[in-house]
Amino acid sequence: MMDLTQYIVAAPEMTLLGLICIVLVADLFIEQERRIITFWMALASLGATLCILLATSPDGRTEVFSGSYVSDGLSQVLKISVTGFVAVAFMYARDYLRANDLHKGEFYTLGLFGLLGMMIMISANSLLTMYLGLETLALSQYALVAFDRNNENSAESAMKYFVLGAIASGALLYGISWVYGVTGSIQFNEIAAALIDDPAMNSLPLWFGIAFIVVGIAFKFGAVPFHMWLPDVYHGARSPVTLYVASAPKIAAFALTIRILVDALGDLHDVWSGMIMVIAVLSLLLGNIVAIAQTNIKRMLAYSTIAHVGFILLAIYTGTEEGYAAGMFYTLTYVVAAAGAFGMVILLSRRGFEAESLRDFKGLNARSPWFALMMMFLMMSMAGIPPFIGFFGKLNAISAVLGSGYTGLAILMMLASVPGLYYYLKVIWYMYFEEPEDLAVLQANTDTRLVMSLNGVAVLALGIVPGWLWALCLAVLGG
Amino acid sequence: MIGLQHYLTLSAMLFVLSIAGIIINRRNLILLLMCIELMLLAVNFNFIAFSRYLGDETGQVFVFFILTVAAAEAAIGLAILVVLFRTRRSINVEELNRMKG
Amino acid sequence: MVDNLLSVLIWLPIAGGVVLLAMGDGNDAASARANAMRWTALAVSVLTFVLSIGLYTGFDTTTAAMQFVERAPWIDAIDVWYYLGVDGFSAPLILLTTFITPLVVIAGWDVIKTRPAQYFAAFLILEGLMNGVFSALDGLLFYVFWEAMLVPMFLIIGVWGGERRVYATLKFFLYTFLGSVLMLVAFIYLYRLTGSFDMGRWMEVPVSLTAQKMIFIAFLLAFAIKVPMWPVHTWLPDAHVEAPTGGSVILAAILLKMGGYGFVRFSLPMVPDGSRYFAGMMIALSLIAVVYIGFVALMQKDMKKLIAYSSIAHMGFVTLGFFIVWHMFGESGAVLGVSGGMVQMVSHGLISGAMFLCVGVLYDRVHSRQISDYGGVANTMPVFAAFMVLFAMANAGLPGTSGFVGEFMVIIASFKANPWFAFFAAMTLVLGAAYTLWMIKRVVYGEVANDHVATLEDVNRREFIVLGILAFAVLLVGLWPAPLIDMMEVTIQHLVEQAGQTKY
Amino acid sequence: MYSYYLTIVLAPLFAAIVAGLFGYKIGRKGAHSITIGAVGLSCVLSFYVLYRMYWGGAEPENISVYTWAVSDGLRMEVGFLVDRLTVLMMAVVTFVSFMVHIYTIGYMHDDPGYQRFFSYISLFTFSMLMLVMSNNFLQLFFGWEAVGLVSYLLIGFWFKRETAIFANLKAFLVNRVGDFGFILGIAAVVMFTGSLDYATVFGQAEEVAAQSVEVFPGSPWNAMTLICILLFIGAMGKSAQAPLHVWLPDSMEGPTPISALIHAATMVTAGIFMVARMSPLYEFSTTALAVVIVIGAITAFFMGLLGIVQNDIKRVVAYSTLSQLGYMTVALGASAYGAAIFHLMTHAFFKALLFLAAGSVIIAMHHEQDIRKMGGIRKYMPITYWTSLIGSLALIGFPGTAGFFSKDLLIEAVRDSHWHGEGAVYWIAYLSVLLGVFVTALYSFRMFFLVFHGEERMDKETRSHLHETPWVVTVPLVMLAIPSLAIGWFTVGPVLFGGFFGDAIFVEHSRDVLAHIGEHWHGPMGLLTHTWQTPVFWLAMGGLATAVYLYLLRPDLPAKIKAKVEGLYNLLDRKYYFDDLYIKGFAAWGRGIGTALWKHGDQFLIDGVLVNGTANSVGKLAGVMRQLQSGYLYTYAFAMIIGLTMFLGWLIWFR
Repeated sequence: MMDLTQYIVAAPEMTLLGLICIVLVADLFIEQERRIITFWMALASLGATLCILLATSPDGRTEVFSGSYVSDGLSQVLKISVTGFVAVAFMYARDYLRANDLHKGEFYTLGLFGLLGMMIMISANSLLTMYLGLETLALSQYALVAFDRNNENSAESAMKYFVLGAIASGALLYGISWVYGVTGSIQFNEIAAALIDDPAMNSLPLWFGIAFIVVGIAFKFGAVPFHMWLPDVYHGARSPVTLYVASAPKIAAFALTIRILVDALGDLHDVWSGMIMVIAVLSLLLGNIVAIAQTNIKRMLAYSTIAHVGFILLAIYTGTEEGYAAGMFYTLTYVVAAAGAFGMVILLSRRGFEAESLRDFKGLNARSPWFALMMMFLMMSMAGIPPFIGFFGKLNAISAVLGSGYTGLAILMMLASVPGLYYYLKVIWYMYFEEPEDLAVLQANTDTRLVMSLNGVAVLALGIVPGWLWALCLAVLGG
Repeated sequence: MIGLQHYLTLSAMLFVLSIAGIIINRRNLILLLMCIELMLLAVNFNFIAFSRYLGDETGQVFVFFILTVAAAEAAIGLAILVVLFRTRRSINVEELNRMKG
Repeated sequence: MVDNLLSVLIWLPIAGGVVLLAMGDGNDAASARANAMRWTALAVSVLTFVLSIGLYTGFDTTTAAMQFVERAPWIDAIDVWYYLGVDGFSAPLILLTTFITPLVVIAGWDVIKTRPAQYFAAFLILEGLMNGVFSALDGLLFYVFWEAMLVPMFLIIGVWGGERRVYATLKFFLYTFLGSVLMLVAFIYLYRLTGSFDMGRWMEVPVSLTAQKMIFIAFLLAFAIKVPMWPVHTWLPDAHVEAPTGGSVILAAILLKMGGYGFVRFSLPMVPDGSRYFAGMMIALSLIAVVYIGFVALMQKDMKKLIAYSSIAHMGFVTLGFFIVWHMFGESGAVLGVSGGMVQMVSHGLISGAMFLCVGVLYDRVHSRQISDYGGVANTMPVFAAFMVLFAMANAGLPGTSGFVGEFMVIIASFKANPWFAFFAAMTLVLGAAYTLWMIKRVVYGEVANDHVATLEDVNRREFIVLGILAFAVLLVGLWPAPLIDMMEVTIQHLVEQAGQTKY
Repeated sequence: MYSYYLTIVLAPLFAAIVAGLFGYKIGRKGAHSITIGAVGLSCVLSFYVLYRMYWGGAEPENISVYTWAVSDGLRMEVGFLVDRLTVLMMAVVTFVSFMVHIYTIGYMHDDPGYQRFFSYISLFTFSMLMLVMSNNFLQLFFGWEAVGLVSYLLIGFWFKRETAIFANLKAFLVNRVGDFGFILGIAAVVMFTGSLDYATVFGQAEEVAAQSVEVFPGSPWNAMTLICILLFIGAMGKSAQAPLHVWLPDSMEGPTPISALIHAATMVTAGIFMVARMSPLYEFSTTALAVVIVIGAITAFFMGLLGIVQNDIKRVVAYSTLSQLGYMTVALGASAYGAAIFHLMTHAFFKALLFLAAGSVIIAMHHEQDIRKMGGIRKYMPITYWTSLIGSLALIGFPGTAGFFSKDLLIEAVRDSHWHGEGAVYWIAYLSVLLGVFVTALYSFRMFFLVFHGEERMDKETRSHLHETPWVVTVPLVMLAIPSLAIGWFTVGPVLFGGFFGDAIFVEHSRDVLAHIGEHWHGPMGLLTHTWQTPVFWLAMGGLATAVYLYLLRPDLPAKIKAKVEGLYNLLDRKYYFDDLYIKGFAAWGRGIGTALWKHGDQFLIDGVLVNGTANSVGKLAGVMRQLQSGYLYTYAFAMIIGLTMFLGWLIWFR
């Protein structure tokens, strides 16, 4: 049976793929000094994808391609977000890349391929689709991290990322093979159904597989102890790449978690939740504590990411719809702030100068009060100070955890954010309380500045009206 | 009679071997790439064994995809290796610690 | 009358602050632009104060119900409302806030040389947020204001503070944040219990005794750090010492009050049984604050530190007044204690603010806060000396000044609770006088100590206005506290009823 | 009458504000004119009120001025209770104050703080009037502390002098120790009666006396005893009773008019006034009265002894004041409130006189206060000499002077207060006041002779300028000398035995010693004629004779005696080591505790170990934990495998 309408469901991905090919080919014929055209084409591709995404908004849940592919509210929202964040990453990246002689078409095409992978992950309804999406994303990211071929750090971090990523995907695959072996299926809903039909399947071999799958998920998120790649990659990659890696893929990782752990293995919550809890708590503690000792802002933000992942995972740990929604809310809002923070690192850099030391933020208020203010918004949002959006992420996560009766965890989450606050405050301290060491004028273009400003204001504005986003998260995860 | 568990045991051994290789090897990066390939092969082994056992060809289809991806992965891995060697003049695992802490 | 008065009181200053920020930072304090900003800041803060008078004139002292209520949905999904209202607890504190802020603006007029626009903007935004804290009736809204307020204060201390400002301001932020995180957990717990962030519902909902104890501890940490109570007080002397004068004033006058306000708004009515369970401990801590801190204050070498410590001791009276309620439940005295605590809060706001301004006047001239760098200031600054002695006397709780009212009421009430409470509390009569007047002796009196003091100029008109207004307020409250007490009386009676009930 | 009362109180306040705030605008003349005018007005009106009350038969009035606050059913008001006790105090306070105001023009003539001084003393008059006219405890406490404040300001009036600012701090703090008890006493009153109003409280006195309170577990105290003792602690501070007397001698650092007004005539008698005012309470607690009488007796005798060894002219008078306050307190303890108040009044006149005379000498001596550097001043300053003589005679209770009547009857009342039993309390009290008479005569005339008689020990320069002081100084002396000499004659009968106080003072019938004495009262002349039969007279004469012998006839003897009894002399010279105990003891301990708590408690334990310690250990932990991130791929992979193993282990063992 060959129903053509099912292609409509995958139309955004297919369009994107087609456009990527066009960009890829076109880029070959664009001279270096007019490389900006590639940028605009990439942006246009994103725009087109977004349009089609909006045009093909699903009503409820649709499964296509023999159930390998799914489109629902969740996929719609997440896809729009990842598309948006990739666009933001591109916009931040452009001037930086041009200034550093790195402005090549590959950045955009790899980025777009990564996006394609993420979209596939988000819509995956079978382990195979999920794996393919994951690898599309991962391979693009490996290449992106190694993008600056002359940079030792980039190469080193790419290598680390690659090897560890490969181990993680190997572990994931190994787990998948066990799940397949036990349940006889690789489709999420079929797995879930099989588990209901035959409770005997719920036994050690399956759990064995789940443990390996959780390793894959934890790696993607960067949860302790599968986080080791994260600081080095954030540090070693060029800032636009870090921005890319730090933003949209987190959303894809969230989709990965929800699709596998909830859609397929939702009934086995008590099997995987323990593992999630352990890594979440470890992430929370280690991330927040080690971040304090960092002097490199990218590394610091990497550890802070680990800590935030702890929050997301704890929300998922609850196993309630509210918890999943809280995780989604947290992921989305965290990514907004993270994108902004790395955007600020990019903004402060200029030709031959990477503003990646915390010291480079000294006296920013004297150099540019507006951007100092924006950075403060972003830091406060990450620290979870109201009225910035990060606070509501924390609120919902803790509320979900508390709602499931884990009072101790809720307290731990809050207490862990106290040392967390310290390093965010350190940034503000450097910006506001210290005299500038570097008096160079910020070189960013107007549109980059605009994006930065929008990003900064967004964490405040979202914080003032967070209700709709929360309602949306609840709606798409409420089934 | 060789049954499912033998295949699974073999695949598990391969898997463990590959991981051990990654951890123990402190010299050459190429070896790491090979270990990764080995790991994927262990997975493939598992899939095929299960596929045969379940009488379901999905597993074998999966294996084809894994092989393809593995090829791409190897390509990228080697490319990164080349970049690394270009900048570092070394592919020694022990020297790969510029970034830490 | 202005409709939505509370909203105006919150958002007008914040809008003013945003406008100031948008006007940009001339960075040159002498420029006409900086001058325009100062006048804008003053205009906004004075306008806010003038509008806030409506809160007094329109206040109905015969009801404990919330007044000036505004209610609009904010976050439907978790039933959070933009819900404002005041009662006898919050209205005086809002008035205090709007009263102090213009003074702070005037006090910083030409003293602040770097980034005046940001300075004034920070204070205006802070004012709005503080008004928000006092008027919020929705738990989450309260928390938002409560935490958000830390940010401008953090910057005020950090940017315009003294030498160890970074240490002090980080300590301040982290410490208070540490306190409030558990409060958030408690809030969420109550939210899960009631399905709402409505503080009124929280007061009614039955909570098990164990949960009440835990919630009390969570609240305690938040409020005790803010008050601050012994032994979580050490952030305060540091913050005060390093903060610029205006920051110290706001910190002492209003921020500390939030802790006390939290006790009467949250702890007592929401977890009465938990509060009752821990009342003995709270009283002990309060008395330790009075006595221990009194001794510590005695030995301070830094004027601001001395006043900071005296603040802690004075706030001990506030918590003492609140937590003796259960010793007298059903008899008279309980209301008196709470009432005394509340008056003490307002009065301490005026007096400590004034004391910090006095130190600020000296600091602006000599750039030292050390007591040993002064001596015989009265010789060169007679008018200033008169003010300083007046405020010192108020600080020592002299009748006729506002400092006496609350102490008197609390001592009387606590004697009824247990004579020994009053015994230790009344030691402040001696200790308070000792540390305050010993400082006065060393700073104000005596021969001219050095060349700095010899060349001091007396207060200028700007300083005179600020100190004069505060002196007037201190004497007014001291000589006729009835309007203030009447405003709170019914609300306090209601609170005492709430605190006396059992709700598990 | 309401407006009269308000005027009496507010006129000095208004003058004080004007002179204080606008002193530089209105100038010296303006300042003293307005304050003297205001206090004069108060004085005239006070006498009018006194006249109406006593001769006009006006009823006592209890008026509320305004409600200070109401909370929890406790009305806190500001109001006046004007009865016969009050009017007497009002008259004394305003009269002495008025005299001192006039005197100040001369005394402070050259002082740059002229206007400030007038402002302060007017403010003092206001405060003192608030105190005595109060109809409730709150206002009483207000006045109580307000006079303390003005006293503080005035002792430290010459704020450049280290001794002065030390003395004023000391005075304030010691008073605060008293107030500590006082406010607890008020709190106790509220606890048992639920009111601050005198009338209500007194009305419930009987019920309160029936209650008890466990201050220490297991030992119930009578409520009234507790209240009275706590209130009396306040009185001990303000009226400088041992052991809270130490501030009064030091307060002599203030200008002399202040010593006269505040530290002799009025403020220090507030405690006496207060206890008399609270007589309806004290009468219900014999225990408290016993405490009162013992404290008073100790003060009366032992402080008098100190007067003998002092060389500062003002300090001698100050110790004499302490001693006389002790007398009054003893009278209170003997339930002879009338006698105490009567002595208070006569003492106000003659002690103010003595201080002002001393001040007059000091002016003439160019602010030299050491009596060893004086002598033979009589011929230079006749008016001062004669008025001083009158004052001294009144002080020792020379028959016929005001002091004679008050002191003689006071001692008689103590003698008759047999209800204290024949035990230790009675004998301590009675012997102290008796021996005190001798001591009083001795130190008074020791000073008198050293100053006005004998050889001239001052330097030439001073001697050449010695002359009588101007009229603004001498007129008040004369004005005060008249009542010191004469007021006893026509007031003793009515005040003590004529039921002058009416209902203002309550004495339980069986203890009413004055009534008992009054049964044998035959007018002042009768008392005078019988005086030869009393030990009081002979003791006073003995003291006077001793002084004549030692300081006029054999001026070489004192030094020899001093050498003989050096230990005793040192004890007296060091004032029984009270100052050492307080300064090297309590104050130093207080500072030590403060330092210890601050350095060890706050800085080390709380801040160092707990707060910064936690923060630092988190920081250190961060430094250690970051080492986990070694940078080596195999470590990273190993961590992942550990994680995986952890999962598997968890699954196998915990599932």
